[in-house]
Amino acid sequence: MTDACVIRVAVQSAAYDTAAEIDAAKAAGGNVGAVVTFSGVCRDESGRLAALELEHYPGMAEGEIRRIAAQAAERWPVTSLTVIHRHGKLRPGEEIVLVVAASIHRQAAFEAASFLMDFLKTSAPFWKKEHLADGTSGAWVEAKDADDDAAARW
Amino acid sequence: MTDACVIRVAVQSAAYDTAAEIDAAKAAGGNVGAVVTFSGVCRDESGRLAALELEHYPGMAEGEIRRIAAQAAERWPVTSLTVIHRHGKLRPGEEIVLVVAASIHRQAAFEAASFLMDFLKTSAPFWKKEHLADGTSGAWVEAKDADDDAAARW
Amino acid sequence: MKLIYFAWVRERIGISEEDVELPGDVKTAGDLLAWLRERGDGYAEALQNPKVIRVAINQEHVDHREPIAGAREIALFPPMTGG
Amino acid sequence: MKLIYFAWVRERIGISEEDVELPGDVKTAGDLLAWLRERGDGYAEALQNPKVIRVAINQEHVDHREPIAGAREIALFPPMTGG
Repeated sequence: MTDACVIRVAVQSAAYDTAAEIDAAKAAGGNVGAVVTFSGVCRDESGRLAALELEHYPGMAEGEIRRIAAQAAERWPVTSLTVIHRHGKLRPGEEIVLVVAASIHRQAAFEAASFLMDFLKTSAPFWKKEHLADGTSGAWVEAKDADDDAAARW
Repeated sequence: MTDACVIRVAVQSAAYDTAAEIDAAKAAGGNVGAVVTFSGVCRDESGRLAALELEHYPGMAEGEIRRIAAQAAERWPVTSLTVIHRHGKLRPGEEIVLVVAASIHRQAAFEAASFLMDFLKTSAPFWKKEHLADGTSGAWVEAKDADDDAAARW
Repeated sequence: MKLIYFAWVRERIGISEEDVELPGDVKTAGDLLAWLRERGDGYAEALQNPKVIRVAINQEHVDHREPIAGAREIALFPPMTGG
Repeated sequence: MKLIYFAWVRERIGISEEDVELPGDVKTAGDLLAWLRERGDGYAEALQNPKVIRVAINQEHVDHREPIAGAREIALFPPMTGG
């Protein structure tokens, strides 16, 4: 099923246009009946955070996301998969990552998007550092066991 | 968890603005970290269809969707749920339904959105009639056993 | 009592709604379907297979065994295909 | 051989990348971590718990037992927290 799936991956500091990405997924062809999007949003942790700073491994980040997307395209009959992951300093409310999965059927779109997010969390080379609301530099966010568990269920 | 969840339901013929609905979900508050959207798109069935005509039961359609959304808000820690379902004649590529689920965690947002779609399919009073590309009026779309199975898994 | 029909139930019966006076022995939604089937060919065609007819009383889904006494509006329609 | 560090591994070592000449007995990614730990306090602090250090050779995740011969670049970093 990989042949028929259009995969688009971008790692960038700029914001993206979710509506334009949904339109592109519909226009990519393949008799699209369902489009699922996931947007990851920077939280303020009840006012504790001023920003998150996203560090990434250029080259490997794109390559690893593309590898995960190709796996999803093998497992589900998706017509297109889009992943845009931002880096740099992001303030609460700003979006960190967008996944768009399009398919003829809703279940495939939901599962492919959920799969992509679980593996982005555990294998795409990005790291988050906290900047605190009091102006100091906080800790690096620790990886969660729950994320490993989520990836393991696939 | 229902208290904290903002539920918005609309049944309308007009198109909607997905990006604006995502922004509203983020602005509805509650420390949003994840927004999942589902867009149902009118397919052309390999060129066979000119349009789908959506009939609905006014009043009950809104009430039933609101009831399903309230159930989802009981089961998952979602901060907001939005469902917009269109009626009338929709051409291939046009969107039929939008679900937006926002939560602090991605899994809750994915599951609430998927649950909502499964129950919209099987219990919201809407019916689709096909209009064929050759200008004739086609059949009413038949309900799928697969949709009942999907709803039963919850 | 107000009856409302949707989709191919509406098309086969030929009207979208009507007011009816029900005899006293029509007590449940299932009784209503059986009674309507005797009203004419369109009704008989629309309701020939009661298993696929869904019933809503006052805009809530109900079982065919549900009593209809006091209902404000009863809707009959095929399985739903929205979403 | 080019070594690249990220996140708190980079901060503790104090540089983001360097070129090193490895002795012949450093054959695996695990050997590399042990060798680096001897290079100074920053390295020792960054790599004190090898279990949490992830290794990529030529931009692909590898096990600590992976041979490093012929690698173009080796990256060391903490567990990822993107998405």
